[in-house]
Amino acid sequence: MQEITYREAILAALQEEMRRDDKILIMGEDIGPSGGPFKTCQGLYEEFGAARVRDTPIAETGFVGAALGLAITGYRPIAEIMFADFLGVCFDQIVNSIAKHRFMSGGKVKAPLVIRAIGGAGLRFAAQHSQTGESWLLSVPGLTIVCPSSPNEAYGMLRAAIRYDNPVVVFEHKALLSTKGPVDIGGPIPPLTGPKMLREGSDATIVASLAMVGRSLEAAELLAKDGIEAEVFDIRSLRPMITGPIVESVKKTNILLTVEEQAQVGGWGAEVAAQVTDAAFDYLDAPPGRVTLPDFPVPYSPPLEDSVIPSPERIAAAVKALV
Amino acid sequence: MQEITYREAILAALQEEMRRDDKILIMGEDIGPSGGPFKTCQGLYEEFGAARVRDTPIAETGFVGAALGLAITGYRPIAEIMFADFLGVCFDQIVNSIAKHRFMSGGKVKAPLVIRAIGGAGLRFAAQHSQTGESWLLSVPGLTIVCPSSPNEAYGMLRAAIRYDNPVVVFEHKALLSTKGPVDIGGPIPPLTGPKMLREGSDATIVASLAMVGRSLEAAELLAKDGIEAEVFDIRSLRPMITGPIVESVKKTNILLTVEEQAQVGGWGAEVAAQVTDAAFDYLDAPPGRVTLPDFPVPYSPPLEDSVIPSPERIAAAVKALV
Amino acid sequence: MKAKTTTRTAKTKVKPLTDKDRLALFRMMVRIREFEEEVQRSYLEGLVHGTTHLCQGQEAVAAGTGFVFRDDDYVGYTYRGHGHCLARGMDEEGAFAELFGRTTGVCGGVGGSMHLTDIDKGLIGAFGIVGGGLPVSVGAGVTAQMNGRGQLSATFFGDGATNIGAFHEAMNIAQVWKLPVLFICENNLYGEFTRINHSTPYEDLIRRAEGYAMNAVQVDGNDVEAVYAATAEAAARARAGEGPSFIECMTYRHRGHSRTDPAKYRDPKEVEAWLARDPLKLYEAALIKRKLLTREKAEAIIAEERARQRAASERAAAAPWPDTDTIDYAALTFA
Amino acid sequence: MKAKTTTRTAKTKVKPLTDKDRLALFRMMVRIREFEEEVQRSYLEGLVHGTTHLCQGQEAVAAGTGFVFRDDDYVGYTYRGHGHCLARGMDEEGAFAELFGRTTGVCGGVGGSMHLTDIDKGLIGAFGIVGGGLPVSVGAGVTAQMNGRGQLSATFFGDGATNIGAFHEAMNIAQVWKLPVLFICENNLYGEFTRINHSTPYEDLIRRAEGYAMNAVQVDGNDVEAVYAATAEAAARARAGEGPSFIECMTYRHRGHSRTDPAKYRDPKEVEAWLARDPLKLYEAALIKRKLLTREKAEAIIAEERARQRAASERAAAAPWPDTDTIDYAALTFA
Ligand SMILES: Cc1ncc(C[n+]2csc(CCOP(=O)(O)OP(=O)(O)O)c2C)c(N)n1
Ligand SMILES: Cc1ncc(C[n+]2csc(CCOP(=O)(O)OP(=O)(O)O)c2C)c(N)n1
Ligand SMILES: [Mg+2]
Ligand SMILES: [Mg+2]
Repeated sequence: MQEITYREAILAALQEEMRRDDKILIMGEDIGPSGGPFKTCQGLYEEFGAARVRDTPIAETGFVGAALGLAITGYRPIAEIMFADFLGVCFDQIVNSIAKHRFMSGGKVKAPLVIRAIGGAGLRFAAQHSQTGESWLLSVPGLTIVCPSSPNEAYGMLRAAIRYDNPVVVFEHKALLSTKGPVDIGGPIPPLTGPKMLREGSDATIVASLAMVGRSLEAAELLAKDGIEAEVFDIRSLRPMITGPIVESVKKTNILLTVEEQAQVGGWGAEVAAQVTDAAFDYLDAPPGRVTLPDFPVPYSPPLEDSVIPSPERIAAAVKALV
Repeated sequence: MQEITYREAILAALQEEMRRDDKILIMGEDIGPSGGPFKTCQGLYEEFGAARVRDTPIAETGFVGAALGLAITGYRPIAEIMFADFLGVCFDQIVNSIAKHRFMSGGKVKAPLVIRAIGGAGLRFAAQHSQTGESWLLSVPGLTIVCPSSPNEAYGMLRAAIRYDNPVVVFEHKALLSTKGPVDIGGPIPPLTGPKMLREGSDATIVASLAMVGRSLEAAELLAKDGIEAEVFDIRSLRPMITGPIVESVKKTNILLTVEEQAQVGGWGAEVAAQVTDAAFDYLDAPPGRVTLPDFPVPYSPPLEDSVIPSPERIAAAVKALV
Repeated sequence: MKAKTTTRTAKTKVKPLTDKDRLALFRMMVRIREFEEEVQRSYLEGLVHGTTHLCQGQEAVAAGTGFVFRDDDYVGYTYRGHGHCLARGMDEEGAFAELFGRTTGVCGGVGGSMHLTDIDKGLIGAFGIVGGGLPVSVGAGVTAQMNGRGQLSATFFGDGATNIGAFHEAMNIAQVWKLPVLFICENNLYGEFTRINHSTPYEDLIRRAEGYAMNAVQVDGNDVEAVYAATAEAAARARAGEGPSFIECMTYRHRGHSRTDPAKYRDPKEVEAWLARDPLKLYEAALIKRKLLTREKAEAIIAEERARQRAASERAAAAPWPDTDTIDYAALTFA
Repeated sequence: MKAKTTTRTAKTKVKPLTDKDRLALFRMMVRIREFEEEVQRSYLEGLVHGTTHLCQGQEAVAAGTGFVFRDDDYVGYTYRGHGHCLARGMDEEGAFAELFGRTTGVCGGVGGSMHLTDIDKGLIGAFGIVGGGLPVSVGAGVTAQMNGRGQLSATFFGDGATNIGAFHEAMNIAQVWKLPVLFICENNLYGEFTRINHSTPYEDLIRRAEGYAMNAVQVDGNDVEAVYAATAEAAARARAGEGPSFIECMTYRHRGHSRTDPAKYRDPKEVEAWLARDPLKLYEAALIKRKLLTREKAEAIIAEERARQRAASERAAAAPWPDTDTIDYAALTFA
């Protein structure tokens, strides 16, 4: 295990996979000689050349659509979306072409491609550059959607996504880029999807994604001081939405709280809550709780932004209100 | 009350409002002399002229974005999206500009505009022309989203939407266009948002949108034959998601089923289920049920398409499984 | 018509057509015409569901371009793509069966008329969202470029599609990356019910290419040999690494936009003028003049193709519906 | 530099600049420069949060175009829009306070540096999504056209923005509808860290306009009077109902793309050449030559503006933070 940053973990996965398979290429804005605006592609251009590391014009529809064309003709493209917020400009290609092309072809076309989108709030980037993007694609059949919460997940999931034979959207989080953690470089490919328990506990189950995972773990520590032991899950994948282990946990803890960095309506927390309610109805001591962003865009001013992003304290308080 | 079709109801609302306020204009593809591909604009061009009834190039980003520009400078534009599926190509303008512009301006800009999008399955239009579109925008703060299920709702909601001072997305359903129903032409403007009870019952609460409302009412009739009286709600608006009356109903019936023409993950049913579970936890006799489309795109072949769209029988069976 | 061009001559010479080629081109046009007529008949009989977009009048584009493509080229198209599929050898029974929604359809009945795809024949997809296919074809063009075997990627679209953002981004990327992509615009003067002059600043879309400094040519899209020659020239450039081309084919659809459209918005004089320039009739006359064909021989070919399409359609109509109980949706959705 | 143009002369004569005008133009450029320098200083002090995009080196575009607009014109811009806002009279204290995230900001601190908006001054919005503002400005152009009072709608964007779909759709619609829209492209040769030659088939973006048959002109964007003249001409056309124009201003940003970018990807010779053509120095020299200014007078103006920005920034920094308990988010979101 090496201690590296989330940013380095992404880069390591890209590097390793591109070395392994020369059908893999990456496209995005400023990812060539500049190494990417968030430096997640540093050195790729030098190592793999201009044909496999393609600086694109500002044309997300163009290069995301091109990823599909490459994928169905034998390559394994990766498209980097600089800010997840920009998924809006190529939304059609994702939901109407990429997600459906295999299905519409009667299962004859194969589309192994990865879209990496770097999102999230907390860095004062204001309303158009602070969304995680998770909810936008949540409802789209045909997509696999994953969201790494740590360097090790960023590394493992990206490798798994690149090897998967279907379109995967990887939501990364810019507030995590500089966080460090142990990464199993060269280790086995982890499962692409499904939740992972990060902390055991018997009193409440907390399920979170991306930057909310760390905050939930912090919340669990706060709760532990008050004698409440929370079990914390990283949801990891939003599509497919796999809740089996969470259901088992709730059968033990009888309390569920979801934490996401998005508005409540349309978020994945409702789906987890509904699935758990369905599968563990008789075990729930309280209705599932949800901690989310409020129902307006992310404000710029630091005190405002800080107050809308779920804090460990708010998460802990939400658990306390349930137990 | 006049018996007219859903299509005529849309047209009547457009006509009436455009006569009332000359700041209202409409833009869309083939809506001019041709009257619109679904004939929802028949005669508008002749009555209001080319300046207020604008045939656009095939450029949804262009004209939907233009709607925002018109709205913040004093007009009240309506944009027609021919198939709701095409919302993908103008998604950015809706989620990043239209939904946020007032907020980002510190509340100083006003954006009274309406986007009408005609969606839905059942007419063998296959995977790229059969989506209702409801889920795509569900998570976007700043939007008001309504979905009329009958001619009267189409008429009333559209009038209310046009008079509202904020962006409204109206999801219409193409399978409803030729359905007839009583419409209160010239009647009072109904509330834009909030659910409406369409059938009283004491044994189960069914909540549906768009074409699923009629099917749920049919299901209720089937259930009545077996002695089960279902209360049926038209959800009407997805944003804001107002569940108060549904909660009251569930307190009486103790059973909730949502019915929507979309995939389960990311659908509004989860939100209704979560809100009702939260507010009526102790009243639920069973976990909320959800009837949805399966988790793949809409297939073309008639038997396949028919089998994926929730039928009255399937809805009734789902209720029976809960009571 | 006189063709406009901004083509710089490619280094590679274009293979001249032989007599056999000419007869093959004629037959292909007839095949497409008869296929579409059979679709129309089937639609009226209730065999085709929903909607369908026919290409009668535009056959010279599909046939003339299709004759240029190699087996390993990639071809993308739209909902109005039946002709492009046939020109590339899509099995007609499979195509009809798809339109009829049967298991034997090229997409198992799951795709439908708007989504005929046959990746094994390089038919990478039919896109129903206007402009949606262009970026995908750009991607196939990157594949062609990376493979380094002289492949190309061709993408068909209409005049109306040149107004949408995806067109712009695709053209620009292809030019900047010097991709072997042929952008083949079928300018039939209408996008649905709206004439081009209401949606575009001019009617000669070759001018669009100027904005990308792209090699471009405008041809009479009803003259199959002109289409062939322009495409062959552009293809030679592409295969030689000289980059993309924009090929504007001036043509006209004989029928409405889709099956529910009587096309009353068109000036009868315009319709008449274009019907008089029916690409099949034009080519028949040209081949008769060349003594490659007689009226009788032409009729015989038409009869053969009609019978062929009829037979294919009948076989397709006899095929089973997909079984809702046994169909494996998971395998359709994920590899 | 020699300007390229495809402009047909407008019927309306352009008002020649008076000496007073010239001094006002000079002062506005200085104001924008000093504002941006103060932003930079504040950023380093931690007063500006997140990121910010400065326009030093591009002041002649904002000042020269801004001088043409009427009070009732509509102006749209991007995250690099501070200059356009100042040129239109946005209150500097309000602008700083917005960048600092304070209640007294023009958007109450809710919008931030990338979203300075002041609808009362016709500043319809700063758009952070590249190309996103163009369709909105097209809509304001429809308003201008419908109002029939000779208003226009101007929209600013960079060279990189001409590669995205929204640009294409906006240009096309504006031309087809003959809208009074000025598309003002600030070609500073870079989109973020990527030079124009990697993203566009050529460097003279005036060629883009050819694809829309749009009136177009390319000017030296560092020559404020040239910018003024080209804009005034295009504005006269627009106000007279002669349709939109594309104005390409060749310019250069002195600093990196945003506050975290040291801009090492640029050739030092290129940077040097452009720094030598600093629009403020060029105009100062021109006005000294015209005897409208002396070095001392210029220094005095600079000192005045520096003090003015400094004072505004200090007042802004003293303003309160928004109160998370009392802020009315509902009213911010919905009218
Ligand atoms: C993004 C989008 N907008 C609108 C439509 C509806 N539509 C389908 S075909 C068509 C006209 C296209 O015209 P053109 O590109 O000229 O092709 P043609 O049909 O003439 O072959 C339109 C507007 C669509 N499919 N996609
Ligand atoms: C759709 C979209 N893609 C990418 C970005 C990230 N981005 C912000 S500014 C920029 C460069 C824009 O360059 P240009 O249009 O030349 O404007 P300049 O910054 O030079 O003023 C990019 C790529 C974005 N904001 N929006
Ligand atoms: Mg056409
Ligand atoms: Mg630039």
